[in-house]
Amino acid sequence: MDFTLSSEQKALRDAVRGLLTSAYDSTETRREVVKDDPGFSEKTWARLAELGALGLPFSEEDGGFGAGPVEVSVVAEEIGRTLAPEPFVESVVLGGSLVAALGTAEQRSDLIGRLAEGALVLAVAHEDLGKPVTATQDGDAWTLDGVKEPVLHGARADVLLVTAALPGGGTGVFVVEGDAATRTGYRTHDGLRAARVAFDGTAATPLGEASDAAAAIEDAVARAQVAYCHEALGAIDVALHQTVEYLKTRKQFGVPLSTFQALTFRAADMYVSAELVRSTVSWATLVLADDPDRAREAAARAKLQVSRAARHIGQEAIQLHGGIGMTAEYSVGHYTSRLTAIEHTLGAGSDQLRVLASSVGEHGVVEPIA
Amino acid sequence: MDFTLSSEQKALRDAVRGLLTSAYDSTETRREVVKDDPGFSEKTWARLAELGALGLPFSEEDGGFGAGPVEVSVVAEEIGRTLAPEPFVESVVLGGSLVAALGTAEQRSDLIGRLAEGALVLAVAHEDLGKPVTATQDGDAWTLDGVKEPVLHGARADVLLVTAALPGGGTGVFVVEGDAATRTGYRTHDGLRAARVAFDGTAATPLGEASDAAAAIEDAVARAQVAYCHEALGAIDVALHQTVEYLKTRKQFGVPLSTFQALTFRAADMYVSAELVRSTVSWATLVLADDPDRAREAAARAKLQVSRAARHIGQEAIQLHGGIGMTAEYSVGHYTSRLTAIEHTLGAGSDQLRVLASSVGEHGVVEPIA
Amino acid sequence: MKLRLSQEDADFREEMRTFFTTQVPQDIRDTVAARRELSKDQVVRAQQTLNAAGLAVPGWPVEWGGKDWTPLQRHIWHEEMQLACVPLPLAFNASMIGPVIAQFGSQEMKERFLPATANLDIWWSQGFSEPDAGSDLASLRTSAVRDGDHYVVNGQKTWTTLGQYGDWIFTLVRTDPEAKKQAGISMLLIDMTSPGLTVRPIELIDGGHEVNEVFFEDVRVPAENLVGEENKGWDYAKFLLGNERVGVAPVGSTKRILAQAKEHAGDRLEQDPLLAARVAELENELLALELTALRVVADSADGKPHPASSVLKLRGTELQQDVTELVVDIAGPLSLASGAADGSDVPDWARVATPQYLNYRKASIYGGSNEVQRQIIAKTILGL
Amino acid sequence: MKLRLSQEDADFREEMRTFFTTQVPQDIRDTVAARRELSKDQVVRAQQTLNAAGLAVPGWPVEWGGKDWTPLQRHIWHEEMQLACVPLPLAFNASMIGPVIAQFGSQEMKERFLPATANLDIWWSQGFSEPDAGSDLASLRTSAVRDGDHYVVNGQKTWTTLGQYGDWIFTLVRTDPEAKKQAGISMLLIDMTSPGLTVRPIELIDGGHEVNEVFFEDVRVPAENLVGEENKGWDYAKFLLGNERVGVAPVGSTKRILAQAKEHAGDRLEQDPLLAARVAELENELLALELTALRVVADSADGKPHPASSVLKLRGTELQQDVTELVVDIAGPLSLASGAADGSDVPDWARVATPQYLNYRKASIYGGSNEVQRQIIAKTILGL
Repeated sequence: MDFTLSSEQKALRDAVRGLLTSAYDSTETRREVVKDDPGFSEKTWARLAELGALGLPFSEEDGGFGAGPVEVSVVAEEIGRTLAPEPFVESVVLGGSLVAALGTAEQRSDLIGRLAEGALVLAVAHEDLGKPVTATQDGDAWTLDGVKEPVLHGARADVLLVTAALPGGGTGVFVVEGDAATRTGYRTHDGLRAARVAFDGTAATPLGEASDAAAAIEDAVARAQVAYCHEALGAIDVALHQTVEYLKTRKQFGVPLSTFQALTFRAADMYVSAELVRSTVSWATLVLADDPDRAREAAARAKLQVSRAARHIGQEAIQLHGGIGMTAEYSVGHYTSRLTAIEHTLGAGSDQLRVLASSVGEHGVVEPIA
Repeated sequence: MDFTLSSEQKALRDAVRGLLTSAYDSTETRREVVKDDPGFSEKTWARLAELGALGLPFSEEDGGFGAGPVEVSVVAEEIGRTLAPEPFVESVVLGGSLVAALGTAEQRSDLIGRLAEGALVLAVAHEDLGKPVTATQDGDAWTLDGVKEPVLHGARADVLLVTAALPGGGTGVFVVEGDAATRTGYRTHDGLRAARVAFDGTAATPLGEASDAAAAIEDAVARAQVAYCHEALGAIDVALHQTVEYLKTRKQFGVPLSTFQALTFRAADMYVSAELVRSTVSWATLVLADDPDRAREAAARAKLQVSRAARHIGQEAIQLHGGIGMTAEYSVGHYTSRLTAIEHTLGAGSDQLRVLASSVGEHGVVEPIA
Repeated sequence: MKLRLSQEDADFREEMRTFFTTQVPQDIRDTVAARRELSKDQVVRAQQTLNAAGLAVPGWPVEWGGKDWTPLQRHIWHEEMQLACVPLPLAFNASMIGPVIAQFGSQEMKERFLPATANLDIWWSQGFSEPDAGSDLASLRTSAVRDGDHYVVNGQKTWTTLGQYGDWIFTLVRTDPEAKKQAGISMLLIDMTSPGLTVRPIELIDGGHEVNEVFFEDVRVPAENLVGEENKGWDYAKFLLGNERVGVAPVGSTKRILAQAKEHAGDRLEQDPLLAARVAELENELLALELTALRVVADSADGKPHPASSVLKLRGTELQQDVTELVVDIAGPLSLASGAADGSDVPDWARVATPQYLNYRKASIYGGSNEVQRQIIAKTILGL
Repeated sequence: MKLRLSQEDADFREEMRTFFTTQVPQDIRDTVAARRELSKDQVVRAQQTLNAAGLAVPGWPVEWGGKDWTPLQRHIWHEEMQLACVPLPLAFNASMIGPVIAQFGSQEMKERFLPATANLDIWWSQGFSEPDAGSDLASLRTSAVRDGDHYVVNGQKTWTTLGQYGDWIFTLVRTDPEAKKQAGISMLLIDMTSPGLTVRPIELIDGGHEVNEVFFEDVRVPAENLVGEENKGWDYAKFLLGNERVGVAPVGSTKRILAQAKEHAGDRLEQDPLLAARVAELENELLALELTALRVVADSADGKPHPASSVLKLRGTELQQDVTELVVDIAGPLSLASGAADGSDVPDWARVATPQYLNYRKASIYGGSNEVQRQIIAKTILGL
């Protein structure tokens, strides 16, 4: 049992933090970057690649750096701390995991290689509005039909990985060149980007075999969920810290807000939430690394805990700031907005709870260590 | 729309309050009374009868006073304020309602007459442990077999009203002389009494016809639920008031507890809960009086709200008192104990929520006024 | 105690319901139903429709357009408007400055302002809050110095809601810098076209523009625009803020949004018992709030504020926030698509869900934060 | 970072598990499992079983029976005991006065008391709280006046848990009435059979007797029973209260009770999605707590308390209370039958449900209330 980062991992953290805090040195800087498409900074994306952050979780033979979930979590947390809008979890963790798990050697080498170099933005088109995209085979050629929405970073993506119903049943993953689909991009409330992506007899290549990939999709989703949880941890930490600082410095009725016990106790409760969620999320990362059979359970538990903590802390951070917390010029509301978005990406707390509740009779105590 | 008591109702309230606050003038007095069986004061029961309180909701031809749900609620609330252990809701509201709804003229006149005079304690044997009592007919004679538990005030009751499965299906209500059943009484955590009541070929008389009485039972249960809600309101009021007084007078660190904003804000939240639950419970009583078709819905809504408020206020009352609130010599813990008991009598909050949730799609907005 | 409405009140309710659902332009009601922002024109048209029928300012004195309604009738009027998706009369006009002018203004001031205020010919803004005086309103610093027939105003106001549409602004200003806090404050009415007055938008976290900063740089205000007496402004402000007992809690609109949420959820109400339970619990909490509002109006005939009225704002905004949060959860991943435009398959209600949720975090901050409400309950009602 | 236990720690866990589940008398473990009150004899037998195997006081110095375990091993020891329904060594002996004597007592005092304390041959009671000093411990008034070779003690202590079984009581007494608060306090060990010392039971709201008042009327205490130096008692008390970092949160027993609750619920877990969700949510919260405890033990190798340790007591008691409340709800109407005896059909777990629930309301009050914990977090960790 060990919850501390190695010195290499700390060095990675410091490097990413240095890069992102200089790229997003103020709320205004970030607002400028997300104002125009693609909603993030291509330069910062390239710098993350130079740092090696975009190839971290992939094997060296595929063009990656052979690191693991802990290193991914370190990057994701710094993304969360700065609200960096770059599509790290979407491209590297969700997209990259699918490629690594399903792709042919050639696809892996091509897509992961470009991803690691910063030459590729991948978007996974998975959400639909209840009507799955269908895949049709004609000889060796495949085409897709249907609509995916919202697809995060779908309009900017160079390559789309599309989940689609296979003719013989099951869900496959297909590679589509971004330009081949009809894409309408828009801004999400947290300043990022999503898109409606429509396929109309659109040419597609199976990622690996055109066979049911449900297990690999679930596994990649679990990895991305845990990475999002770390992104949330970073945002939670900053929202808590800013709130505490505000209570110390802001005066009302002639005294600092920290004089009011009803407020400081609420800050204490925020701290409790923050520490508890950090424990669960860190554990989930260790499970990804050491006990992959439990990855989906651990991701569900982490995401449920993040849901509770993110709402608690996000809402209280604004409330304890008062009016200033409502304004776009001040950062704390952006953290709340981003936390809300993370909650609703890849399954909300209530979705996790439903899954966990359905199996609650199948075990006695929950043991964190196998 | 009118939520105020008439002057007659106020006079009734004052009379009952006078009687009960002198009968239970201290925590110690109540502890003495509930120490020995039957767990309440026969003298106080007789005085409530003299006051007319035990015949309130019954028609004059049955020997009652022709009053309505509002008058019943006034008495129940005073019972709750003083934690008076007399079986008002059990005998008069639950038992009496069944007799009034189902009994033959003779049964009504006999049972309600004696009840109103204070000469009868009725207990309704309704809860079982999943195995219903069965009724068997032999000519005109009926016998019962099985066990009911816990039966509130079951050991003291002169007469038991027993719900039982009829041979042809459905649930009937039977009158059994208390002595005819095998009864083991015990104390409940709130100082009151319950019993295991066993029937073994025990002679019984149908209350009215021996036909399915499910609707009448549900209706009587709704009336008793709302009366319990008023009992809870009384207890909630006192628990809140005592807590506020304690915060004003108790000193810690050299200053009154009311100096600590974290505590006074929690008292404010208790007040909010108390006002809200009073609104719903008062409404439910008006529904019983004016819109009987909605009685079960209103009772469910009131009991759900009571469940939430009783837990909130009962738990906070102890917490804000600190150690003294945990002791049997001080009263606030008894209020919490009684509130816990009320919650689990005739269906808990979670049971009501399940019922309400299952019909949530059947209406648009909830309209309090028909 | 009785449950039912009197025949008179039941008829009144029917009359209101019919008027609101047939006489107020449909485009306006549709915009409210869609939880989209109303244009200035829509707000004005709605209020003028009400005012033409004598339904815009029922709380005012009868001679200035008010109605001699019972508190219950005013409650019914207010609820039915919300349920019918009719925008409430602009609070700054109808609930705030109007009653103050009617109570404390000179006859001249009344005649000059009240009819135009009722008809929304003048759009009023509120200039109370300042950057360094949040909940501690009395520490305001904007100054008004008498100079002949004028006051010269300097300072800054903030959180001025819809100030971008404002014609006039009612302000609290410090006229006696020597006096302690509350004592040196006056209420001034200021034409927002005056030289030296500028309005700067503040963008909120939902991306919308509804509040503003207002700057005063040597703004000259005719002395006749002083409300009542100099240095009595704090009394008028207290009157203004404590004036409304009816409609403190946004019950009707919250009920409506909750009912809409059930429609959005559709089959999931049956398939997902946790969702159904959450809705049922909210409905029950909202019922308790509505009944508390009814208790307050039913028992306030003697003119004294009912103590329970203090819970209405606190709990009302909490439930408003809970319901906006529920809608986001029902939207699920579609709640991300707030910026979706034509061509998107995401339904409109899901697009507005998160911006509305974020926007309504203000409800527990503005207009006396919920912390202030708890303080009032603890001090005033519980004596703590 | 790594998830798994080292082989050594895994072996250690197995060793503990085997010992606790095979060597501690079954009647004792059954009583704990049934959530019934342990007799004095059972508590003593359990601790003596542990002590005979060197497992009663692992946190003490090795020369007095302690073990040179890592924090993680102590955590495992503590958790496995709870999961196996083994009563923890009496806290007053093992966690409180023992470590204080080992740290601050004279060699003579150590020899006299420590072996008997480890083996529960002496049952210690705690005499800190007083009626007029709740959370404000330092305002205590019980006095000890030096008279030759003795102190003469007068005053009253309260909330003395299990004082009815006590052989000796460790007390905080005021030895310098002139000094300000903390400065004039000493720690005295007092034989509870001393003339002038009386113990009066306090009944709690669950009907049980576990706390007491202790009165001192001219009780003569040999001066050699002073711990350390006169007027340094506050330092020793702080050491005593801050000593325990492992086992602050009752994770293991709460996990066990939650698992039992699921057995009680049986089929209803499948039939009632709201119940299942509540259990799942509690399991997740409890997992977070346990993992936080693990983080604290894993990161506390350098001897400094981990900041997150402050959340353990606060959240630990909240969850303990939540789980006892859950059991009452599962019992439903059967939870009323707390006084049922032989012949009742109500299962034993349902009979104890409400008394346990009521009893555990104390968890957030005793031993530093949760309000004190929040204050510590706000001040010490957040700097507010």
